[in-house]
Formats: sequence, C-alpha cells, structure tokens
Amino acid sequence: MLAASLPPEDRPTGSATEQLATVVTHVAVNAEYRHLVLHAIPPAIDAAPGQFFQLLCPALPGAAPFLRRPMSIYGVDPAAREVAFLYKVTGAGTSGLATLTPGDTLNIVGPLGRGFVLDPAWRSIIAVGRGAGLATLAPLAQLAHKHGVAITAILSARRPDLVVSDPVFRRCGADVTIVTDAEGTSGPIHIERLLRRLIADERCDAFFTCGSARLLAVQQRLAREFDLAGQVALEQQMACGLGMCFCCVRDFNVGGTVVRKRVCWDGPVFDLMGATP
Amino acid sequence: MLAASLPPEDRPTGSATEQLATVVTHVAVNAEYRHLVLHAIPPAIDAAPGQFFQLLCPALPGAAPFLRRPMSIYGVDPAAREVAFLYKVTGAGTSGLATLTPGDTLNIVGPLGRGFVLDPAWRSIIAVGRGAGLATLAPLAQLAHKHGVAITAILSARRPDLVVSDPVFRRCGADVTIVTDAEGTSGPIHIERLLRRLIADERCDAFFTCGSARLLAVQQRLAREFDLAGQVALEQQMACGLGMCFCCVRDFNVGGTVVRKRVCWDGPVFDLMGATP
Amino acid sequence: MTDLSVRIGALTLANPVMPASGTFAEGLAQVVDLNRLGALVTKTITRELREGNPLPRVAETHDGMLNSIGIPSKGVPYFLEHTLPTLARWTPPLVVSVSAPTVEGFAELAAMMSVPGVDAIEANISCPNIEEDGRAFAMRATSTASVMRALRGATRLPLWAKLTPNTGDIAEVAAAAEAEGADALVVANTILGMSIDLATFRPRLGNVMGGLSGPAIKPIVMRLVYQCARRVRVPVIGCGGIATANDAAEYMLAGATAVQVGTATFLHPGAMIEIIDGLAAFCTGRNIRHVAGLTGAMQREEADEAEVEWVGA
Amino acid sequence: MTDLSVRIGALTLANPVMPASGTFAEGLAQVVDLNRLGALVTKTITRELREGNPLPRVAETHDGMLNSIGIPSKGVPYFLEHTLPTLARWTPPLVVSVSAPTVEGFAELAAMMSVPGVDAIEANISCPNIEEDGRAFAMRATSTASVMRALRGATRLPLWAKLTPNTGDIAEVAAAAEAEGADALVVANTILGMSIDLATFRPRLGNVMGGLSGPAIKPIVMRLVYQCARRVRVPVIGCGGIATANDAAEYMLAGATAVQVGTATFLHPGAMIEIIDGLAAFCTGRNIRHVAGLTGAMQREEADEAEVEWVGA
Ligand SMILES: Cc1cc2nc3c(=O)[nH]c(=O)nc-3n(C[C@H](O)[C@H](O)[C@H](O)COP(=O)(O)OP(=O)(O)OC[C@H]3O[C@@H](n4cnc5c(N)ncnc54)[C@H](O)[C@@H]3O)c2cc1C
Ligand SMILES: Cc1cc2nc3c(=O)[nH]c(=O)nc-3n(C[C@H](O)[C@H](O)[C@H](O)COP(=O)(O)OP(=O)(O)OC[C@H]3O[C@@H](n4cnc5c(N)ncnc54)[C@H](O)[C@@H]3O)c2cc1C
Ligand SMILES: Cc1cc2nc3c(=O)[nH]c(=O)nc-3n(C[C@H](O)[C@H](O)[C@H](O)COP(=O)(O)O)c2cc1C
Ligand SMILES: Cc1cc2nc3c(=O)[nH]c(=O)nc-3n(C[C@H](O)[C@H](O)[C@H](O)COP(=O)(O)O)c2cc1C
Ligand code: FES
Ligand code: FES
Repeated sequence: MLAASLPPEDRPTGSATEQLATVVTHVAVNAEYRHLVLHAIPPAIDAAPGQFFQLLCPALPGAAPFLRRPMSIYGVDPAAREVAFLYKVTGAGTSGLATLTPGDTLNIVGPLGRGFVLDPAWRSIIAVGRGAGLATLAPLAQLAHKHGVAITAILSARRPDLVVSDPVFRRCGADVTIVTDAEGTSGPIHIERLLRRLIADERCDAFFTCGSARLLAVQQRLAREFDLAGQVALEQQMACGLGMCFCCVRDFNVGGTVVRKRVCWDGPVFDLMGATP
Repeated sequence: MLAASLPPEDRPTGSATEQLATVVTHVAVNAEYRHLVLHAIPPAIDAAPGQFFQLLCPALPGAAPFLRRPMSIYGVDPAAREVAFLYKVTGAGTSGLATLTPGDTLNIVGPLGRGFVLDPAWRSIIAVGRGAGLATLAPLAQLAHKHGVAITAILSARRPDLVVSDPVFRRCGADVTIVTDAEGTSGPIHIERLLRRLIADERCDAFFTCGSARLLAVQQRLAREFDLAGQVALEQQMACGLGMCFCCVRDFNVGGTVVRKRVCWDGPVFDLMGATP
Repeated sequence: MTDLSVRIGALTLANPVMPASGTFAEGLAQVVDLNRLGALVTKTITRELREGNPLPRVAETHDGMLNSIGIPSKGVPYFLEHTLPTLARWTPPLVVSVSAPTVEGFAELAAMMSVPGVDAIEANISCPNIEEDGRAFAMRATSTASVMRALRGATRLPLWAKLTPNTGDIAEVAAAAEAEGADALVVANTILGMSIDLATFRPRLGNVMGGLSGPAIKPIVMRLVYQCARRVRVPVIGCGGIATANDAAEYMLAGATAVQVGTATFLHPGAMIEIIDGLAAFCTGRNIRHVAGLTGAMQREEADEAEVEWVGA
Repeated sequence: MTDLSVRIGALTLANPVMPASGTFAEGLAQVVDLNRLGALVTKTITRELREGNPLPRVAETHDGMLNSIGIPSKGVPYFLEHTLPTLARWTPPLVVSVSAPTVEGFAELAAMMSVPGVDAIEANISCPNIEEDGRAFAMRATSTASVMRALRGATRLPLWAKLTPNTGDIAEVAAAAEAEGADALVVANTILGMSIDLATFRPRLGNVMGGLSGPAIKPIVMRLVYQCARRVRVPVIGCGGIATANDAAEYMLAGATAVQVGTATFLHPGAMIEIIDGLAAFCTGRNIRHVAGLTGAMQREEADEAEVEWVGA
C-alpha cells in the first residue's frame, strides 16, 4: 500500500510542528471560497493528501476564535516550499483567516492525522466530493496522477459557480463530472446511476469521498454490492488535533460493533465501510 | 471664581460622552513622551484645563488593557475641533496607545472630573510640575494667559531632554525655569529657595502643581506660611472615571479630619492644603 | 414593537436591564439618560461607617477585572439625606443594596431603608457574617435562611437576595432564600480571585484577594443562574459579565427574568442603553413580542443531561 | 544555571511543569520531546467502560473553553496492555489519573493501577459520587476524607488528590485530603459553566453544562491554590489557565510547588516546553538559584488582609 502519511503510532517527534508560515497569495475563488497559499518549512510542506493543519486564526474585533481551526491541505509544493488551503468562510475563525494578506504570518500546527492510502494495484479510482470536501480530495488527484492511477471525479455543489478544485482534477487528467443542486443533477439517485455506469465500465477500483453523508451512503451501498474498496475523509469539531482531548470522536462500525474513534488521530481519512452517518 | 468645569453635582447629561475620535497627528516629543492630537466633537472639545478623558487603549498582541486609561487634556482647540494629549509610554495601555497612526480612531469618554479654578483677582500664579504633571498643567497656562493672569512655571524632569510642554508655557508668556535631576537643580531645597524669591517678588497669588509629592509638600508649607491659595492635580488608578467604583480614593485633610475622596469625581484637581502624601 | 417590560414579583420594570450594585452612581447621568434604565441599584450601604479596603483596589485580568473595593459607607443618615434625594431625580424604581455583619444588623438596616422613595431592598448576603467567623451568609443554606427570615420580618418592600458564586450549594441557597420570602434572587456577586505582580512579588490588590467580574466569569455565572432558575419559582436576575444584548439574551434563555450590568459600564458607559435597544432588536428579529418570552426558553431534550454528570471531565 | 527540580513528596521532578489530566496523550510526542517534561499525567481512567458525553463536547468562551468530554474509558486491561507500555517509552515519572463513582471503586482501581511503571496516582475526586447522588467527592471535606482514606489504604504509591474548584470549602477539603494521607494536592479541575447558542437556543454542549478552563479561570484557581497552600503542608500543584512562564511563576508565588498545563497545549503544543525554558530564564534574571524558591514567595504585610474581608465588595 502507498501510504503518504504514517499511522498514528509510528509518527516520530518532529513529524508535526508549530510554525509561523508566511502568506504568499490569498484570493477569493468564488463567492464563498478563498485560496490561501503559505510559505512554510518542513514538515509542513511534506504534508500528505488528506492530512490537515490546525490554524491559529487571527481575531476579528469582538469575535476571537479561542481554539485552532482544522483545515485539510489543498496542495503542497515542496520545491516552492508552499502549502495551500482552500476554505469556505463560515464563522469567527475563517472570517478572521479571510483578513490575511500577503506577507502576514499565520501560526500553523501540522501536518496532522492520517491521509489517503493508495494501492498501486488500482488502475482507476473515483473521487466523489461536495462543498469543502472538494478541497480535501484535490491533493488525492495529484497523488493518483503521480502513480499513474486514473481518476474520475464527481464534484457536487449548490450552484455551478460554487464548484471548486475542478481545475486541479482536470490538470491531473481526471474525467470530471460536475453536478449541482441548481441543475437538479446532485441527487443521490442520479449520482448512483453515474457510479453504476463507471463501475460497469471498470473505472472504479475504489471510492474516495468527502463532504456529503448522503453520497457516502450511496458509495457504501455500491461498495458492498460490488465488493469495492473505499476511503472517506470526515470532519468533526476539534480542540487539540493531536488525539488528546476526545472532543472529535465519531462512531464507526468495526466488524459489527460500534467503536468510537478520534477523527484527528485515527483519521480524518477512514475506511469507507466503517463510517456511520 | 472662574471655574471652567462644573462641580460634580451640577454636571448635566451630555456633559460627557463616549465617542470615536480620529487621530490627526501623533508624534514622539522625546524618548518618553508622545503628543496625540485627536479630531473630536463636543463636549470633548470643550474640556477645561485639569479635566481628563478615559481612553480605550488599543491592545498590543498578548497584553490587552482591560480598563480604560485616564489622561488629562494637554490642550483643546474648539475651532479646529481638536483635543490633545501628551503622555508617557508606561505599560500595556500607553504602549497600545503609542501604536495609533493618523486616521485611526480612538474611543474616548469625557471630559471628566473637576479642573483648575482661576480667581480673576489673582495677578500672578505659579505652576510647579514634574514629569507627566507638566502635561496636565499646560492648559492652565493658556487659561491664565486668556484672563491676563501672569504665570511663572517651574518645570522639573530627570533630564533636560525629558522636559515637556515648556513651549506652551512660553507661548503663554510664562516665565519658565527648568530644573532637572541631571543638573542637580530639582531638589526640594533649591525649589523652595526659588519659590520664596517669587513670593517675595509678589509673583505668587496661588500655587498650581502636579506630578510630585515632594514639591507638593514644599508648596503646602509655603502656602501655610504666607497664607497663599493653591490647587493640586492628583493621579490615582481608575476603573470607571465617573465616581461609581471607589477605586480611585485618596485621603484628604478637611479641617483637621481625614476624608476619603474620589479623584475622578471630586477632582482630579483639589485644594492644595487638603492633599495628603 | 417588542414589549420589554418584565415583572419582578410585585415590581414591574420598563425593561429587564439595570446596573449592578457598586458599579453605578449618579455620575453615570453625565453620559446616559438614567430614565431609560429598568431600575436603579445603589452601591451596598452598611449601618456603620466604613473606610473600604486598602489600595490598590482593582487589577486587570484576562477579559475581566479583580476588585477589592470593600464597602466604604457613610452610614444611614448620610444616605437618607443625600444619596436618596439625589437618586430620586430619576424615574426608574430604586433598589437599595444593604449589608450587615449580623442577622440582626441586616434586619435593622432593612427596616431603616424601608422609606418612601425606595422600591426594593437588595440584600447583599455575599458578605462576611461575623457570627460565622467571616463566612458569607450566602455560602450556606442555613445562614441564608436565618438572615432572609429576619429581613422578611423587617420590611414590607420587595426583597431581593444577592447570592455569592463562591458557594458549592447555589441551588440549596437559592431554595432557602425563596422559602424565607425572597421576592427575587440576584445571581451573582463576584468570584473570589487573586493576582500577583511579578515585578514586585506583591499581590496586585491591597487586600490580596478580590472579586473577579467581567466577561471571563460569564459561563460560570450563567450556569449558576440556570441551576437557580431550575430550582426556584421566584424571578432570577442574572449578573456576571454581561456586556452586550446577546449576553443578556443568553442569560434570559438560561432562566433569568432580568439582568444587571456592572463592569461593562466601566468600559462603555452607554452599555446598558445599547443592551436595552439590542434586546428589542433581538426580539423583533425573531418575532418575539414580549422579551419575557426569552426567560428559560433554552431548548433541550432531557437526554441532554446524564443522570450522573461527568461535566468538564 | 537554575536548578529547576522540585520535590512532590517522595517524588523528585526534573522541573515543575507537567500536563493536566485529559489534555495530554502520546500524540503530543509528534510535536514536542516528552522527555523534557517534569512528569506525564494520563487522562483519567475508570474501571468500567465508558462512552463519554454526547457531542458537541467543547465550546469557546471569552479567553477560555468549556468541555463536557466526560471520561471515555476503555477500562483497566486495555490501559495496562496498551496505554502503559506506550507511555513507558518516555523517561519522566508517570502519574495515572483514576476515578470511580464509589469509595470502594476508587480504592480497587488505585490498587489495580499500583503496578511497575506507574510512579504516582492522581485521584480525580472532582467526579460524581453516586453514593451522594452525584455530588463530587471533593465538594465536601467529609466525602473527601472517606475516599482518600480508602485510597491511602489501597496503594503505596505517592497519592495526589485533584480537587474541584466548585466547592465553597476548598481549605477544609484540602486539609481533609492531607489528613487522610494525600502526598500532594492538584488545584484544580475545571469550573462548572455553560453557554447557549443564540442561533438555535440550544446549549452549546451536548451535556448542557461543562467545565471552564483556560486563561479566564486563572485568577480564581490562583486564589484556590493560595488558600490551600496556606492551610496544608503537602505540596500544592497549581492548575488553571497557565499558558506562559509568567503564569507558572505567579502560581508558584501564590504557593504552588509545581504546575499542570492543560488548555494552553491545545493552542500551542509547545507551551509546556516554553514554560520550562521561561521559568529558568525568569529565575536567572532574578538570581534565583532554585526554582523551588518561588514557592510561596509572595511578599505581603499581614495588614494586607483585613480581619473580616469584604472581598470584591
Ligand atoms: C480534518 C478537517 C479538515 C477540514 N478541511 C476543510 C477545508 O479544507 N476547507 C474548508 O472550508 N473547511 C474545512 N474543514 C472545516 C473547517 O474546519 C470549519 O469550516 C471551520 O472550523 C469553521 O470555523 P469557523 O470559526 O469559521 O466557524 P464557526 O461555526 O464559528 O466554528 C465554531 C466551532 O465549530 C467548529 N466547526 C464549525 N464547522 C466545522 C466543520 N465543518 N468541521 C469541524 N469543525 C467545525 C469550529 O472549528 C469551531 O470550533 C475541515 C474540518 C476538519 C475537521
Ligand atoms: C486624572 C489623571 C490624568 C493623567 N494624565 C496624564 C497625562 O496627561 N500624561 C501621562 O503621561 N499620564 C497621565 N496620567 C497617568 C496615566 O493614566 C498612566 O500613565 C496610565 O494609566 C498608565 O497605563 P499603562 O497601562 O500604560 O501602565 P500600567 O502600569 O500597565 O497600568 C496598570 C494599571 O495602573 C494604572 N496606572 C498606572 N500608572 C498610573 C498613574 N500614574 N495614574 C493613574 N493610574 C495609573 C493604569 O491605569 C492601569 O489601570 C494621568 C492619570 C490620571 C489619574
Ligand atoms: C468595582 C466593583 C464594586 C462592586 N461593589 C458591589 C457592592 O457594593 N455590592 C454588591 O452586591 N456587589 C458589588 N459588586 C459586584 C457587582 O454588583 C456584580 O455582581 C459583579 O461585578 C458581576 O457583574 P459584572 O461582571 O457585570 O461586573 C461590585 C463589582 C465591582 C466591579
Ligand atoms: C478537554 C479537557 C479534558 C479534561 N479531562 C480531564 C480528566 O479526564 N481528568 C481530570 O482530572 N481533569 C480533566 N480536565 C481538567 C484539566 O486537567 C485541568 O484541570 C483544567 O483544564 C484546568 O487547567 P487549564 O486551564 O490549564 O486547562 C480536562 C480539561 C479539558 C479542557
Ligand atoms: S481534537 Fe482532540 S482528540 Fe481530536
Ligand atoms: S474611578 Fe471609579 S470612582 Fe473614581
């Protein structure tokens, strides 16, 4: 297996650090999302697809985000010493984040957690994402591309203008299908139809998904039916990001029994079948 | 009597307000003091000599001043709608204040407290100040000048380069004597000698002082000996600045008995003889 | 238009916002129109003349302040001759905060204060009881009961009990106060704290320990209000770190019928006025006709609370 | 070079800085060298398997956070087989935090934990005692005494008692713990609080109430440490809102022999290391040879404290 990130127990001291990164560029990609590129040093720039950072977001007057904010990497460029994030402005933390301008510094902790795992034996995989989940899946496309694994992407959003990271997928040679609520193409039935066709065409050795519980359910059903592998990147509120506080737990189905796992530590990427709604 | 500010009980609603003033200029006048000029609206610009404002100082990263900071006016210009402060950078609050640049806004509450009272019958008065006290006394020179009262100023500081507001006194036609620790001219014995000469020359109908307990004591002694009037501007830590919290009390000698008064409310300017060390 | 009026026992307030004792005096009238407030509350007065505590009396903390003002008091005659007439210039109901070191002293003072112009008595029982070597009356249900019983016998005026957050038995204390005739509970006074100056190694307060107030204590006092409101039927007046209309609304959802604002007024003299206007806007925005509708309106399933709570781990 | 070592009863720590229970796990080793810490302290474990509380489990407040994690526990066998060997990879003394709903349960668990590799037991008696319908053991001196007596009888290991700040009798509780054989007191656990989401009118914590931690509580817990240190002879370990070396020094001046750091590590994983280095610098800058010299070194005249205090008015 090709695991770009280490399992929790094997992560040595220094595999994650707290550092002050410098803003290189920071632009709005649409009405809701912003693309933040930071200049950083290792190990940050060695982050693997699916891993995340804990960001110490600047405070807006009045609303100071006390805790760090988890954000998965949108991409890294070790040569340029850059790590990128693509985020949606939601509340206090991300609104503060949105105030950063080039030259400002941002305190980041990472890379953290367990990322996507790619099996070189796979010939083609499918990435199904929605909303911010598209940001999390983008670096997976690059990893697949690097290892010659073909990738088909189904990118879901409320409106066409809110779709993000499709350029990244295309650059990686992905076959991209965009579905939106506005066009009535994002419903689970339609998605299932698309997926069944791809499976029939033998273009699905594994599912990779993030950002939608409904789409997760569809893929779990199909994975069971066709005995396919898969991985899902999950989100949960986090305080420490290092497996210490147990505020980010979720229930997982492990061989029939429900087990509580820490998203920040055992994940955020988990086996597709274990995830529960 | 010429009281430019009202006694506590007669201050009507609106005699003080909370407002966002805009920084016009803000320059360092020497190694320790900064001169801050704000553009404001009434009643701020009608502040009387000896009155003060409560400033909501900006926070430096790490050290946020929770309470407001009291600062007496250095001068007002109703025509230009300006109010000025001259302050020494001391700790969290004034350090935050020092970060303000022209165009920034500062939340100020005032004018507050009871200022200097001038008796037109006086022909000449003496102002004895030290350190930040020189800032507090400066507007008195303007008041005296306006009412044709001659003023002699003895300005004390650690070093000649730390003397402030002497230009203001000179502009008001004051006879200015500068005494400093560096030159060994600021000791109480020397000051007393200067004052006795001025009294002999009939240039002292009243003492006005601020910033030194030792010099206060000298003037109290002389005022008693020669039966002279006098006023002192006092400082004390303040939370509310409006006579509500009783954290700014000091002991005063009122006809032989010790009475506790609120510096923010009954002062900051008090009768010279009542003040206790 | 939202109806902002609230009822505190027999007393109806035009709105639920009033100053906290010891953080208000006529000086505020310089900056705001006091007639807009729901009520006026005096600094606690005592029968004996008091100097108050040594200086320094205040210190800054993270999002809060410590104070050890104490209760400087000019005594009863001065209060009746000067303070009362001064505050009588404004229309809101006048609440007089009283305190004494003994049960009997409390009762006597309450009786002396039951004069025309005084609309309610707030008993600051968060103060030391010399009959229990300095432990505050409100630390225990028993001492709370005895002092409230005496107070109830001493005055016909609406009687509020101001509780201390420093007890581990807030619900029992609240129940005791209600049982002995309190018409309302003010929750709460300051939380005992301290701070040391690292430059001098000396305490930042002349009194070493002092009361913490301001935003820092809001989650703690909100919990106390919630615990009291669940236990008693009389109105609870929330007091602790309220600086905005949102803070006030949050307290009301937790069970408060009205709120008192203290430290916030030091930072923004107009804070109470902004809170009153903000509460009206808060209700309008949610089609809530009567601000009283917020009281105890927090939504929760019983499941929210475990039988035996392991709170905060 | 400052000597940073401190003695906690029989145990000598290389420095006075250690993690607070429930805010530390091996994951921190990714970011910092755990061998630099004065000690390691585990999340509280219980004998029975526990799920912990409903989500959400944390909420942000002014300069602090609320948590209602509860005590998720995989039980004793898992701890002995997995957690213990994992933490054994590092050199600092290992302190195991235990809790139980009954006196007997506490004693049994302490006995089971008294195995090689464990250097001290921290009894988290800030937890609900089902024999006193959910009131935490450390709320009362009596229940504290009975649980500590049982614990003392059950283990030979150094025994620390972790107290709750929610009691009104901290000094009595501290004295009771010392009298029954506690080798040190950890002061304190989180302060009970709550918060409500104004968008949903629902509590911000699945458990409604939770524990407040972080800088906001520092002045309060510092006062508790001061009150305990004045009352007992055993070392007091300060814990509450410590984020910097200055905070740690302030706690030591108030009477703490060592400190625990919790929430600060969430915001800055390297916080404890910075505090250790900062304490050394703090002492060097003041020609203090031994950091232990800071303990209780606050300067004060007796006059500072009034006979009967009117703290916080
Ligand atoms: C592993 C991981 C990776 C993520 N990657 C991305 C990404 O690449 N792009 C992106 O736009 N968003 C991402 N998110 C979601 C992002 O963390 C939240 O949008 C952000 O925390 C919101 O903070 P706020 O203060 O702006 O919002 P608020 O609603 O004010 O936050 C309040 C609290 O809730 C938490 N919270 C709110 N929404 C979420 C959420 N969806 N997930 C976890 N915690 C939340 C916040 O962290 C904070 O503690 C990721 C989350 C996780 C757990
Ligand atoms: C009525 C009045 C008028 C004043 N006018 C001037 C002036 O014109 N120019 C000037 O430079 N200074 C003046 N001061 C002093 C000024 O208020 C303090 O220098 C300032 O508050 C220091 O705050 P800081 O946070 O920088 O210092 P810190 O030492 O960090 O302040 C800590 C606390 O102590 C208080 N404090 C510290 N020093 C003083 C002091 N000397 N007086 C009162 N409170 C203090 C602060 O307000 C704050 O609450 C005046 C004070 C008063 C009471
Ligand atoms: C400077 C100061 C003085 C106070 N004096 C009194 C008092 O005399 N009587 C009283 O019952 N409470 C007194 N308090 C407590 C307040 O009434 C209030 O309970 C507490 O400050 C919490 O509210 P806040 O966070 O809004 O300030 C005082 C508080 C402060 C800050
Ligand atoms: C997320 C979280 C979990 C905690 N879990 C425990 C616990 O299991 N046992 C315990 O005794 N204290 C627990 N605590 C309390 C801390 O050990 C500490 O007493 C408290 O947080 C105050 O310190 P701080 O302000 O430095 O965080 C927990 C605190 C937090 C924030
Ligand atoms: S965020 Fe703390 S354990 Fe996951
Ligand atoms: S500062 Fe509050 S009374 Fe003077």
